[in-house]
Amino acid sequence: MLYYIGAISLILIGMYAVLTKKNLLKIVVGLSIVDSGVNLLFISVGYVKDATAPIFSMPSLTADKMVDPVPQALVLTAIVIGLATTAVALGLVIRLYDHHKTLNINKIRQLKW
Amino acid sequence: MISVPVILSVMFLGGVLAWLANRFVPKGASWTAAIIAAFAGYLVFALPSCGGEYTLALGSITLVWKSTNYSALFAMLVAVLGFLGILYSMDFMAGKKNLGYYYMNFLFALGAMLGIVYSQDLVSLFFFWEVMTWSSFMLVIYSGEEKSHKAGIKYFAYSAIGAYLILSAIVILYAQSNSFLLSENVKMFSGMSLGTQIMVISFLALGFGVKSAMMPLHVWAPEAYKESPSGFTAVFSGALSKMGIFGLGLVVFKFAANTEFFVYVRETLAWLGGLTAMLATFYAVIQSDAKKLLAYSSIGQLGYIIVGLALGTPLGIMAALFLTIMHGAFKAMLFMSAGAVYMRTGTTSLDDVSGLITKMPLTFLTALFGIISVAGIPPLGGFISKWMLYQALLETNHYFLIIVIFIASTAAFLYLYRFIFSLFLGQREKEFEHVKEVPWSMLVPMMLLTLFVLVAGVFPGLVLDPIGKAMGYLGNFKASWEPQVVFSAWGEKINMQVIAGTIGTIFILGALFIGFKNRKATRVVSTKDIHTAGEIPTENENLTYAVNFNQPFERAIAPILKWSVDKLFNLLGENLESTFEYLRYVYTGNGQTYAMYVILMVVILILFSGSIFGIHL
Amino acid sequence: MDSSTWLKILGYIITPITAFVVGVTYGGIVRVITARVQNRFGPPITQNFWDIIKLYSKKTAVHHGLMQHWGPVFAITASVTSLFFIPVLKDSPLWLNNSFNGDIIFLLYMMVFGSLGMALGAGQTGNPNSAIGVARGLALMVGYEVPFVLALVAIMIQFKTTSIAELMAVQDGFSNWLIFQSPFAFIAAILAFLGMMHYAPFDVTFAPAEIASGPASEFGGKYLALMQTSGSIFTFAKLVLFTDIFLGGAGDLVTLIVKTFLLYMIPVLTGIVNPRYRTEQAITFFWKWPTVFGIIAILIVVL
Amino acid sequence: MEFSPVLYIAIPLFAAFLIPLLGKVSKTLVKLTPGIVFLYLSYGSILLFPKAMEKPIVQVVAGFKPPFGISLYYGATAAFLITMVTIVGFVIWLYSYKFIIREPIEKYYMLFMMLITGSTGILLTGDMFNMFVFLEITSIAAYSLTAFLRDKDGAEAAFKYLLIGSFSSTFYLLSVMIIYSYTGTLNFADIAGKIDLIPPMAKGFVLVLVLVGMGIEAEMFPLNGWAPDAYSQAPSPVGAVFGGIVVKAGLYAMIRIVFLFFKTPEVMQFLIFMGILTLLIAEMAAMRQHQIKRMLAFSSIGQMGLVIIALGIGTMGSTSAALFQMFNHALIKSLLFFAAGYLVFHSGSKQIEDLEGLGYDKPVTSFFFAVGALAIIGLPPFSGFWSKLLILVSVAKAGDIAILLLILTGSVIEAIYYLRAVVKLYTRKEVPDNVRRTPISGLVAMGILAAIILYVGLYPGVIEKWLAPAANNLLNAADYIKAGLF
Repeated sequence: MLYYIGAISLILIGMYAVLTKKNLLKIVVGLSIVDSGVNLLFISVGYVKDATAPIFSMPSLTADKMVDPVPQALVLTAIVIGLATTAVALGLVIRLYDHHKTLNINKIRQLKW
Repeated sequence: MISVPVILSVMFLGGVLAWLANRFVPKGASWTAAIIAAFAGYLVFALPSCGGEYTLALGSITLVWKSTNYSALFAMLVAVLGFLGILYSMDFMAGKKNLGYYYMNFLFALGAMLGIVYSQDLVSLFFFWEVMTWSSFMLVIYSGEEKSHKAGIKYFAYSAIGAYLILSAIVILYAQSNSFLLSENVKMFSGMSLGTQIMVISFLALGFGVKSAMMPLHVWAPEAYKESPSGFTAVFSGALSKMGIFGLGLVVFKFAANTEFFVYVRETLAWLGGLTAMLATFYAVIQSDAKKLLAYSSIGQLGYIIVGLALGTPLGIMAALFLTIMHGAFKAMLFMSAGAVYMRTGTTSLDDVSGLITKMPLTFLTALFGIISVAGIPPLGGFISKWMLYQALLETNHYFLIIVIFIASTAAFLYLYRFIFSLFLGQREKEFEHVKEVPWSMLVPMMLLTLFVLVAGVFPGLVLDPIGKAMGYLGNFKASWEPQVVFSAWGEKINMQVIAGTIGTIFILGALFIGFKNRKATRVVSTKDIHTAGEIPTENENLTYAVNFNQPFERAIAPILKWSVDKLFNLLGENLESTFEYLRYVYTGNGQTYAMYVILMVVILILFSGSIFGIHL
Repeated sequence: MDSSTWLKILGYIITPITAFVVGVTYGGIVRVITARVQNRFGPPITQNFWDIIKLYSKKTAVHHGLMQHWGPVFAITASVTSLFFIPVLKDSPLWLNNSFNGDIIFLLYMMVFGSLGMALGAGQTGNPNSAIGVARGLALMVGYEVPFVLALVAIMIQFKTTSIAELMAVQDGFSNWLIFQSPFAFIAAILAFLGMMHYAPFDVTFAPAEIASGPASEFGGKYLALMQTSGSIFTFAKLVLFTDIFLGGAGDLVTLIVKTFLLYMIPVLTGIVNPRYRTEQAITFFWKWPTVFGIIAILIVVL
Repeated sequence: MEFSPVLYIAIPLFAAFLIPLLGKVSKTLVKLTPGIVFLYLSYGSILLFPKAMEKPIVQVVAGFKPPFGISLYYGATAAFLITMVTIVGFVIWLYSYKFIIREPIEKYYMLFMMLITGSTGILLTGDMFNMFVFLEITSIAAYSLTAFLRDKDGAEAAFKYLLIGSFSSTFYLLSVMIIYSYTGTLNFADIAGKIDLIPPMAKGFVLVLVLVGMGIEAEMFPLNGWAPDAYSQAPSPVGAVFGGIVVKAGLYAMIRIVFLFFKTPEVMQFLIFMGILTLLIAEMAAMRQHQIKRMLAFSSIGQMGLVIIALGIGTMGSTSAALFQMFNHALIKSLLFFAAGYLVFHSGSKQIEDLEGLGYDKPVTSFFFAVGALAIIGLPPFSGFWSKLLILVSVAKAGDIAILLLILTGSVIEAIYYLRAVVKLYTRKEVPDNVRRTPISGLVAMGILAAIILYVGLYPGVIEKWLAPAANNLLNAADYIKAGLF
């Protein structure tokens, strides 16, 4: 339960950052935090207390002592994707800073209407 | 074997061919178009007036084309006017740019009109309806001027509203009857619910009303007519706007006739038509541009036609259909003569042009016959239709409507006289000394139509024959006529032979008298040689009375003219459009705001998921 | 050819001549009456005849083009044709002419034919006064047509006919005259008639002092002669039409002349004592009380 | 070798990695590669399409049978949409051939191929998480392509897109997670069978998250703030990619999930409502635009609204009409973006005002724009007419006249602003002699699209006969489950 609360609060913190911070970098950080929150949440779904990795070659392991491996695999992928997104985002931030000489999102509003 | 698809493909492929011809041969487009139009016209007349059925399956939709007596009448109108319009255009448009474009769209419009009348299913009707709309739109914007574009957009916007109303009616019908076939829908219509019936009929009537420029949906017409090239305006007003009448005929007699509220439909339409006729005439009186004047006149005349249709008696329908044909002819004549003036003087402003009668006598003659016909003065074709209309109004006890119609038809003299006076009579200014008569290819269509209104006036039976058949398609209507005599339901008759004979004899006697009575001494003097209280007018003295010609009448009807639907709609449209501007506050350009929308959306959906999705969290 | 055909042909000749004579005489009488009211002696009654004969015999006749040349022809065509389609005397083959081949609606339009021709002729002269006169005349026409048509419609729907002959047939006996059967229609029609005759206060069209006789100003010689002829015939035709419709027609010429003369005096006497309306005033005049009377007439029939 | 659906993903992916390498050798090779890829994929479509129409082809990737392994589901709907993607992709490539002259072109084509990979992946996959992966591949490629021109507006648009797009993927991932935590499976077919295992509350969350997450991709109002910016700032062919491919894939994903898991009347009502909102607001906004590409973008959103309405009606007829409309819109909007691209290029300005007189100076390009405009308004004889007609018929059959009239209101607005733009093109004005010509490849690309649009407009049966199986496949959850699980 604790994991859930922790992960969800991470997500919320991240979203708060994204929505209220004016600095582009902070927004990107916020997005990353959201990402991490989701990933943690996903991991905790598959978590079983005191269990270990599902290695079938270990005969001592029974099914209830295994964590669900699928979320872990998925999260691994998700982390990679999150990383890629963050990289693109940061690249864009650099580009924006080059052009606008500012990181304030309120000032980067050339495109409206 | 002549069948509908052959005619349609001749028109549409011919359009493409004309466009191609323009690329390779100088003058190729006009000749190709004229030949195509003539050939298609021949095919239309050769097509048996009942039959030629053709079915085309397009996926889940089946299109059926067939010639009926009703469609044959309109098809002939389209074919003849189309051919004459193109013939007229040959020299009228000579030397202009984008002739391929012009003739292509012209032929497309003609093909689409033929498609409309031959359609036996609602989908192909709508299909061709839309093709007609855009091809005529293309011709309205032909000149490429800012003004024509404004007119074009307006035309298209109203047409789109009308077309979509028709479309809604069609799909509503389909939802009930599971068929697009006209006959099926007509058969099942009386079984549909009252709400459906009202909706379908009002949508269809409004939709077709837009095309036939029924008030208050007419506002597109004056500018669209004014801006389109005159060769096409003749067809536009003469034939294209009649497609609305074609549709209204179907609505009134095929659909509304089977409902309980038939009488309300008819009364509403009749009054709308009557008011259209009157108000449009008033507006025509105050116009100072020939084509705009004719445009309003056209709106008014279509009002008469709608009245006739809406009366629903044999005589009324006969009047409407007769006027449909006659209006096609005489409005084409008038637009063509206005176009001829435009070609030679470069303007259609009634304030600027004057005194062209000696320079363009045949054009004047066309205009003269045109206005006599529009005015409904015997013995030309306009009269007999007016007579039938009044008789029909009387026999159906429309006491006040007849007054409205009568005011309209009397006030029509004002603008008709203004039209012919300003262009052809009065003092001729120096700048028009060089003006010449238009070439034969423009005169031929005008003269042919002139001949037609004369013949149709004296022998209305010739035109009434196909009309009688067409009425048979609309319902079981019987009206009686002989080649030269028309009878009313009250037993009145009008004998055109006697009338034309009397008028002709006396006129000839009078003309002989005035021609031979001291012929030698009679001489022609210039229009500067006039009675001006002893003063001799100099060359530069402006004696033309043209600006604000109908001012006295304008003053009298000023309280009526104060209200303009056009302005109202414009205001409404502009205000509505400027409210769209508030969306600017939605799309702020700030990414964070957009993100906020996303979060808000989630929050709202979660909070209200109970009421929205029926899932209670 | 049998005798009825001959009779008909004779009718075609006699009717316009009679109309001409009567019309011109009326014109002369009007001049005398006007003069007496204005405390003058005035010309002799035959003066109008001499005027027209003089015009016919004159030689010079300038015109400004074909339309002016034919303008008077249009006018005479219209007046004579109208006359031929109006039953002049009841039940007399000599005077009925073509009246069974047309009806009121036809006449309404036929009457305009001449005005239009005249207007076209006047237009070609290039005289601005003529054009002004025409514009006024046409506007005025829209004015008086409203009460006139209202009155006619009231009558037509009352008797379910548009034929003048049938209307005459229902008016057998003095008390059946339509003037008594539908008085409001008569009032409306007679007020419209004031405008139709172009006497003051509705004489804006010709207003000699203002626009130099308007449309007629450029016509002279044979043209003016033909115009005046046509005008006289037309006056008579209109009077006969009114008599036929409202006063039960006439069985013999004397009755006809009495009735038409009395009828004629209404616009004439109104005209003498009235100043001139402006065009829009005239129009609004017609659209007020006469129209109300016309509507009342229709409502009476309907209700 | 027999063509298998996996190649739809594998070949573009392979090409995406190959292109940078080829770039070292020859630019021409780089340019040609995507064309070859698309030709090969179309060849595959020709082979597989008829089969898929009869019976869905389910391919197991990596040896595990469903529901354990990842499976590809090449059903009628997917086949239809993938064929559409192939056609559109091919013309976009053809158009890009001369249009994208800015270095580094190998990156452009690489990203383009990635985007195709992602989109076909979304359309093909039968696995929920796999869909997330493809979604992200598509998104990241799209972000980068938006900023491809390296100007400041492009970067801004891309950043907005990224910001909103991240939410999209986050929400989707969360929904995947919730579903997995209750059902323990990721295979669509399997989940659909076990959907009742999820308690209502969680189900509600999943629904909301999917609707919002995929709604962002499908440009549902008010989640579409990114779209006008991205469309208008990306290079024109990329605008076509967005309108023709990306959005369609996103919408497919949303609809597939909704139809499989949550096909309740309430949800359908909600879709209709959102569709109308999207349609009307987008059309109104489009009317007030001054930039041609922004106008096209808003119009694109509006068209998606129309499709969402039709899908929300949820009958056989409406769904096939929606698919037809998706197909038409993909082609027509691409045509419009292509033409607009060169018009903007020729006039040197993105403003509609500055297009004056181009119709006479650049007749062919302008002509194609006009054709596109007429087609998207839904005028015959172009293909847009039939899909709109079918949508309206299905709406009327569902008995909701109010919706019918609202759709038509949107259409009227659409007609007006499109014609305003067209008419602007044909306003007579002296245009300074412009030596730049629209290159042949661009014209051919537009010509192909225009020809298809006209052909389908005259013979709607060509497409229509495939619509019924495709719609059936989308609607019929039971069949999907049966086929998906063998």
